Amino acid sequence: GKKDEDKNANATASSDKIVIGVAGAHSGDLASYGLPTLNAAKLVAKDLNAKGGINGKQVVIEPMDDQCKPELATNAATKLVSEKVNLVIGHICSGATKAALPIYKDAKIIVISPSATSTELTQNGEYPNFFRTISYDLVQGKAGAEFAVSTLHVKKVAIIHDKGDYGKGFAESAKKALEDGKVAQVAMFEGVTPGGVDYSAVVQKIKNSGADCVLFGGYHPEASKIIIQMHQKGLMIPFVSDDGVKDDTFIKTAGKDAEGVYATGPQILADNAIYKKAFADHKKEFGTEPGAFFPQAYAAALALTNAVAKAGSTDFDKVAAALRSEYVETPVGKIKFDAKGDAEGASFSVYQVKSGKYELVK
Amino acid sequence: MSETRRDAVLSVRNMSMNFGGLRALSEVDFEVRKGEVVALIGPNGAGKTTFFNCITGIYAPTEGEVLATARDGKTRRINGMRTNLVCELGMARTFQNIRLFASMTALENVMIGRHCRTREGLFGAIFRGPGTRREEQEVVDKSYRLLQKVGLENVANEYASNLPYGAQRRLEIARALATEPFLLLLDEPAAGMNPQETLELKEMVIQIRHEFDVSVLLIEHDMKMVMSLSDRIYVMEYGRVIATGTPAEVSADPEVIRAYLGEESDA
Amino acid sequence: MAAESFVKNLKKSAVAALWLSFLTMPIMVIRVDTVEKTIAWRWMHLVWMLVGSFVFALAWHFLMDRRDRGGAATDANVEPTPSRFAVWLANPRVNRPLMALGLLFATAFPFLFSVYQTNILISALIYVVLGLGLNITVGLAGLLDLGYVAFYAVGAYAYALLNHHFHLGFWAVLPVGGILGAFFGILLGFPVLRLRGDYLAIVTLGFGEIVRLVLQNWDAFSFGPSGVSNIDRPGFFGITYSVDQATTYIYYLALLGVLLAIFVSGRLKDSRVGRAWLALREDEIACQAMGIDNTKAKLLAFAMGATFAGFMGVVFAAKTTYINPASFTFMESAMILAIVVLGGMGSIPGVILGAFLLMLLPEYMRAFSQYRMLLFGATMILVMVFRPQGLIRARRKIYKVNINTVDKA
Amino acid sequence: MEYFLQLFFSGLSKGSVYALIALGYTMVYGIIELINFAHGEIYMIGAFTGLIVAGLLTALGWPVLAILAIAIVVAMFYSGAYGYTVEKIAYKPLRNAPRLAPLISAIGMSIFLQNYVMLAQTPDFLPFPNLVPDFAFMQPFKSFLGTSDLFIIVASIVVMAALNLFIKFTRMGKAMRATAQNRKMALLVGVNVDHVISMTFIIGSSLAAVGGVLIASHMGQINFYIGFIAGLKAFTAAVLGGIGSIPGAMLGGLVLGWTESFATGYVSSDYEDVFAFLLLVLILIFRPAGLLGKQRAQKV
Amino acid sequence: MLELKNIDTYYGNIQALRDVNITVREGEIITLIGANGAGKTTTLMTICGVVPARNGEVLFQGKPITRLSADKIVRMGICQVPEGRLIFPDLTVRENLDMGAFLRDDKSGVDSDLEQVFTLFPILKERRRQLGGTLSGGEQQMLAISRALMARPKVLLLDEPSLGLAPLIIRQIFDIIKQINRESNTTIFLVEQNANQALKVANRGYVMENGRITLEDACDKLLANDAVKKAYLGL
Ligand SMILES: Nc1ncnc2c1ncn2[C@@H]1O[C@H](COP(=O)(O)OP(=O)(O)OP(=O)(O)O)[C@@H](O)[C@H]1O
Ligand SMILES: Nc1ncnc2c1ncn2[C@@H]1O[C@H](COP(=O)(O)OP(=O)(O)OP(=O)(O)O)[C@@H](O)[C@H]1O
Ligand SMILES: [Mg+2]
Ligand SMILES: [Mg+2]
Repeated sequence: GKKDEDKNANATASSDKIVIGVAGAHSGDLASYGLPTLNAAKLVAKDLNAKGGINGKQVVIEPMDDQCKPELATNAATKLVSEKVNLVIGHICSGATKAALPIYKDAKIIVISPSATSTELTQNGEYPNFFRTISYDLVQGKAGAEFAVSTLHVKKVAIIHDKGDYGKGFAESAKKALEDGKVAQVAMFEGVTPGGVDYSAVVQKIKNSGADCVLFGGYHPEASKIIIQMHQKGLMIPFVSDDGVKDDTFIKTAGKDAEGVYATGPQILADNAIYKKAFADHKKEFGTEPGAFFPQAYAAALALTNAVAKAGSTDFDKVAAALRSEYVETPVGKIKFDAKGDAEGASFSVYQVKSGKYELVK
Repeated sequence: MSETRRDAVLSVRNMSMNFGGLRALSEVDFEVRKGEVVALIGPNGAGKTTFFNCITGIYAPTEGEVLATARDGKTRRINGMRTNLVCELGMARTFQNIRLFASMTALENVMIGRHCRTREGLFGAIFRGPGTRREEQEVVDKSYRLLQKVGLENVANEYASNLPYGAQRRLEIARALATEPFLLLLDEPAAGMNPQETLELKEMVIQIRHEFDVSVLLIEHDMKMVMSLSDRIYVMEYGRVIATGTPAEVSADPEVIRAYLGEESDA
Repeated sequence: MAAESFVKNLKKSAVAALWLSFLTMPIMVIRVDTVEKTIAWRWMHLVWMLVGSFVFALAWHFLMDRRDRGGAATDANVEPTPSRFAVWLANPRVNRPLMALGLLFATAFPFLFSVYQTNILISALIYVVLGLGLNITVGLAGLLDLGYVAFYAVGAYAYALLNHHFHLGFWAVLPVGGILGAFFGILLGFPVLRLRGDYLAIVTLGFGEIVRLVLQNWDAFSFGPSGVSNIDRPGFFGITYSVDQATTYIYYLALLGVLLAIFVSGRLKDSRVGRAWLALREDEIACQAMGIDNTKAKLLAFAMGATFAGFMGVVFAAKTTYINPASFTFMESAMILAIVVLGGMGSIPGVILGAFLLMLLPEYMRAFSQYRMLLFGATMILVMVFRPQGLIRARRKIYKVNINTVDKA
Repeated sequence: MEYFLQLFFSGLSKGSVYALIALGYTMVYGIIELINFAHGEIYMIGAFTGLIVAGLLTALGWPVLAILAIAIVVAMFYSGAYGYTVEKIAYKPLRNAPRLAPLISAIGMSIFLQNYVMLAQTPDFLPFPNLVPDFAFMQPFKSFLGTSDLFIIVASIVVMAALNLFIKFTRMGKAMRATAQNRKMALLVGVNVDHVISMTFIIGSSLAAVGGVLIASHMGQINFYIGFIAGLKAFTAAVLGGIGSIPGAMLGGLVLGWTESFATGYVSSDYEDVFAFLLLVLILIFRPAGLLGKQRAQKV
Repeated sequence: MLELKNIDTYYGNIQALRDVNITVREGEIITLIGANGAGKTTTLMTICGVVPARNGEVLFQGKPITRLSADKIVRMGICQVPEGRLIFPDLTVRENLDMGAFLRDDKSGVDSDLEQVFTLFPILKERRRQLGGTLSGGEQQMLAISRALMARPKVLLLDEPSLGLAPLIIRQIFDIIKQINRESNTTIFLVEQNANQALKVANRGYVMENGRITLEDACDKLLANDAVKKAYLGL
């Protein structure tokens, strides 16, 4: 308690407001994954404020860019801490989250991420302040692999990833699951360079490997380029991917080639009223359709604000307890969080693109 | 002719240089003796500058042998030797198309010349002990003295590129002298100077030769300067030496008059 | 005269505004969705654009006139008349106390400001050292290095991995980082000895990318994209600190690093070695003909620059406690280069100022949230256009001649 | 063998993509010795302009090939105009400045343009309609080469040839070569240097737009960031081929494409870029001025 | 034809020309001599618009050209052989010469001029496929002069054309100067260190010192002037 600008910080965090920091990539190459979260938080806050806030307190959103870079993430985190934000939604990338978490932990701030999937973030138990509304690599990779083996009955799988922490995490756990299961064989395991202009070489290699299924870990831009080129080269084998691909943008960019693609992801029931509303609000407010991880981010914002409301304060222990005990309706289902911080209740399933929409398999 | 005299500081035997199909030098024999001023003249494109480049290691001659006798009295074969080692050995040159360090001051340009005669290394530079400081001061002082010698002391702190042409030429000479050469190679030092300045330059070269005890090898088109300054002259045409001798001998040589001087030599 | 030129500028600005609005019209106004087949027209943007670009153009022309009236101030070897302020500042009686004051302020900083401020200042200080290091390679020796961040990565991973596997402490690894940096500097130096200018630039860029890609793909060695976490913060004889204390501690470490870097690069700049680098930058052939060993000078320049980066990599890893390859992209190298050039190539105060500007500006522009990188890019352009020699241009040292010895001769 | 051929054609089409962007890059570099980092962004803007045109015309129900043609023309116009403006703002005031100053303003410009498009359009990926319909005669070769691949290859060859003729045989081309070598001299023989530089930027930038539209249509999506990596790759290709050399840019692009493709095919795509850069280093060690670049005439 | 009125030129804040007044009449050869750094090169650069004057005016055929860009001035018919053998180093000799004729459209005229230049300097013909940058110093100088001749200017500005040339060639150069002046009525502005020769071919001469014109007279008078003799002729 020495700093002279504490006065300012106190002003923002004065007792009639609840300040939620939203940290993630808001510029740079990964902005398209970070900005939807910011939008989700803004929409939730707007709704709440229109209803008079949480327990009479207005919700204020404090955006904080980290470009998904660890060092900027630590700066963003210290900035949020020094501004005395009450809670944080973010960060977007696992790497940035790993770098930032110790700072929040020290300051006793709850962090809830819509998209950081690194297994160790929750599973190694080091960060009691961390929660997430997305399932982690181990679960996702395993789910993808098991689906390919048991439902699609494939024998030889080509595992491709985008060399990023998210995609490679997925790919590695899928590989592990396949090798443990010993039913299907891993024909190849390779990373493609994200942002590349052409993936036909790797597609030819998949073709040459004789794989009867592709498991892809990564985001939709690469996925759609790969699937388009697979079809161009006449390679018509199942394509199973992750949450980063389960996004409407994927269906749009891949067009008719998206048909039949499988992706794991949280269960968003087609008639989920909350999601429909969020979707419509986004279109109204920002003029575009929401982007990647929007449902998870919306869920995170809802869960967080709900927990604050139930706890009646922003006190760390109370909010954490509320997050762990109180169920809340979100676009990803009715959830609460387990002891380690992962969402419970979000049903996790496999989807397939059918006539331009992701539809639940089975 | 190819027998090497004992006091030769530079002797070149049978040297040739090809650029692709072009034979810029062919079978050149050449000698500079201690304390001499030797001039190398010849029509444009005869290969004079190429000769300089071959003996200073900028090009490796295609054939032949270059022997240099440094101040230590040892004779070394230097063809193909790296340029900086040639300079360290004691052969310093100026360039026909001036090559100064443009955004360094005149003084610093000369100080660069002292580089191969000083030893201060990385750690010396960082810790700057008394030894280093002494050496640095010595470099500054010596360089300044050389600037005085060529009459540039009042522009010591000007950027080299802002000096007029003639001053740049003199600065190049000072820079070359700073390397303590036994042989000074001057490539058209008087180019861009008016007759008066050329005269002063000549005086300067004579003085330098005595004071620094150097031999001088000079390429120049100003016949007045060449004839009055040099002890011996080599004349080159199409890469071959076509005549050698004293100024009087050479200027009377009909070959030389035909190839280079022209009928009425009114220089 | 003034009024006349003002009217002229007004006209020019109007034209510029119309042109810029026309130019940006499609992207600013129209947004299409080819799948849903919808088209959004946002004509308001055009109005903003018109007004904004007019104001911008007016300011631009005004400043441009001022710049050009300063004579050929853009010319490399023409010293502009120093402003009265610069002269005042150059007086040792003024700048000595000022520097002391600055140092005092820097020392007291963590106690005056918040952890956040200290934290971003650490980043800035790290980049000051990186800038000073690259300044040796680029500013002094003229070797355009676009892969500088590789050496930074080498230092950072050296600490991260040695700490992870062998629990080696910060102080033990610090020299290792520097040495590894130098080693990699020489490793890069060798193949590029013959290359000039931009060919050198692309190879160094490639080198930087190779290092990053290897770190990203070689899981068994570097843990791939998931990086190394829980790196120890620096301790002090076994004492461990909380985040706040550690931040303060690292701050002083970084400050010390900066002072050291200033000292070393200042000394080098005006030394025999530094002059050789300058000569190398100006004219390689003449440099060699004056007895300087180009090979040695180049390798030394690469190695020196890289050493700084190696050291700072260790500090960086200790500061963030987590590193992954995403921190070592080409953009990072470009930023460090921008620090050097924007600050003023070869000028130590310039590089320091450049580092503060480029590192702190985006932080302080957080208030503009999404617009901050836009403004940041614009700032880079504007600074270069209006101060092409950098914020503080390098000055050559005026050597003092010892007249006595000279006269004696 | 078939696998080899498949990889060969993959490399060919990828290389042509690089070449198409590298051609403009190398032109601009050749003339003002500036690594124009904003070139990738000009390409991106070309792609966006193409998307907007395609969107408008699709709504009007035009046939695809007509849309393609018009999209390319409009994109060329706008990219050219952007190139022109960028030069006027960020590079022209720096003509006499130290060599690295325009490099930094180019980086600034690159950051600025990216964020400008991100804010004005969207940070997300946008679908780009496929403007190149599959030709029936390409059907048998489908597993080697798609129609849009063919389009890109043909476009890059045509552009290269045209550009080469332009530089070699027109007065403007002559003026460009002169300006590239020595600006002061060019002035003294009566070349309007400002005009020549503007023209170079306009031409180079419109070529980037051709690439932008074709490649975006090939990949089916764009966002504000596509220019960065493409620009970097194109720059690498241009240097590999010998910067300033038009056929060199083409060759450099192809070599780069093949290296990546074969590295992926026979080793691993994990390290494709590593191989590409290693090859670059190797080539430059043995040919310090690139594959087709001329070593500068250096006489002492 | 060409008139400099009260010209002041600066490099940054260094003043290189002070109140320079020079008049060149049509068909005349004038010469400007002066010591190193007097400002001769700067005068030529100011005329060509490469280093624009800060004050004063340059008139060409009565029209002010002070603020015109260099290429426009060249287009009007003023051509310079710059100091220091500026040529295009990576173009061949032939291409360099073609660049000299950049503004000309009469192909046959250009071809015949090319032949003429090759007869003047046969060595250039021999070397026509060699890159300009690899020529010897003197060859480059010949190339620079030839390049300017290829432009067929109305006014030819020569900055030390004899620099680095063999005595034989120097004599030839001065003959050429006289010849083109006579045959194509080209006005010539000659800057020379070789004052002796220059004053012999020129009609009138100017002497410049420290950026100022200090003397102006007919050449024979200057040749006889004691101060000139002492300072510039080395007699
Ligand atoms: N690097 C090179 N490549 C090709 N030809 C060259 C090269 N260097 C020199 N030459 C040629 O070799 C010949 C000799 O050139 P050199 O420079 O030695 O002449 P020089 O005698 O110094 O003439 P000058 O008096 O004009 O300076 C010239 O015809 C020149 O064109
Ligand atoms: N680019 C420049 N920047 C600064 N000062 C310059 C520049 N060029 C020339 N000068 C200065 O301007 C003055 C006149 O130079 P100029 O080159 O016109 O002389 P000159 O008469 O042609 O000399 P020379 O006979 O050596 O060619 C000199 O004092 C010179 O130092
Ligand atoms: Mg020569
Ligand atoms: Mg001159």
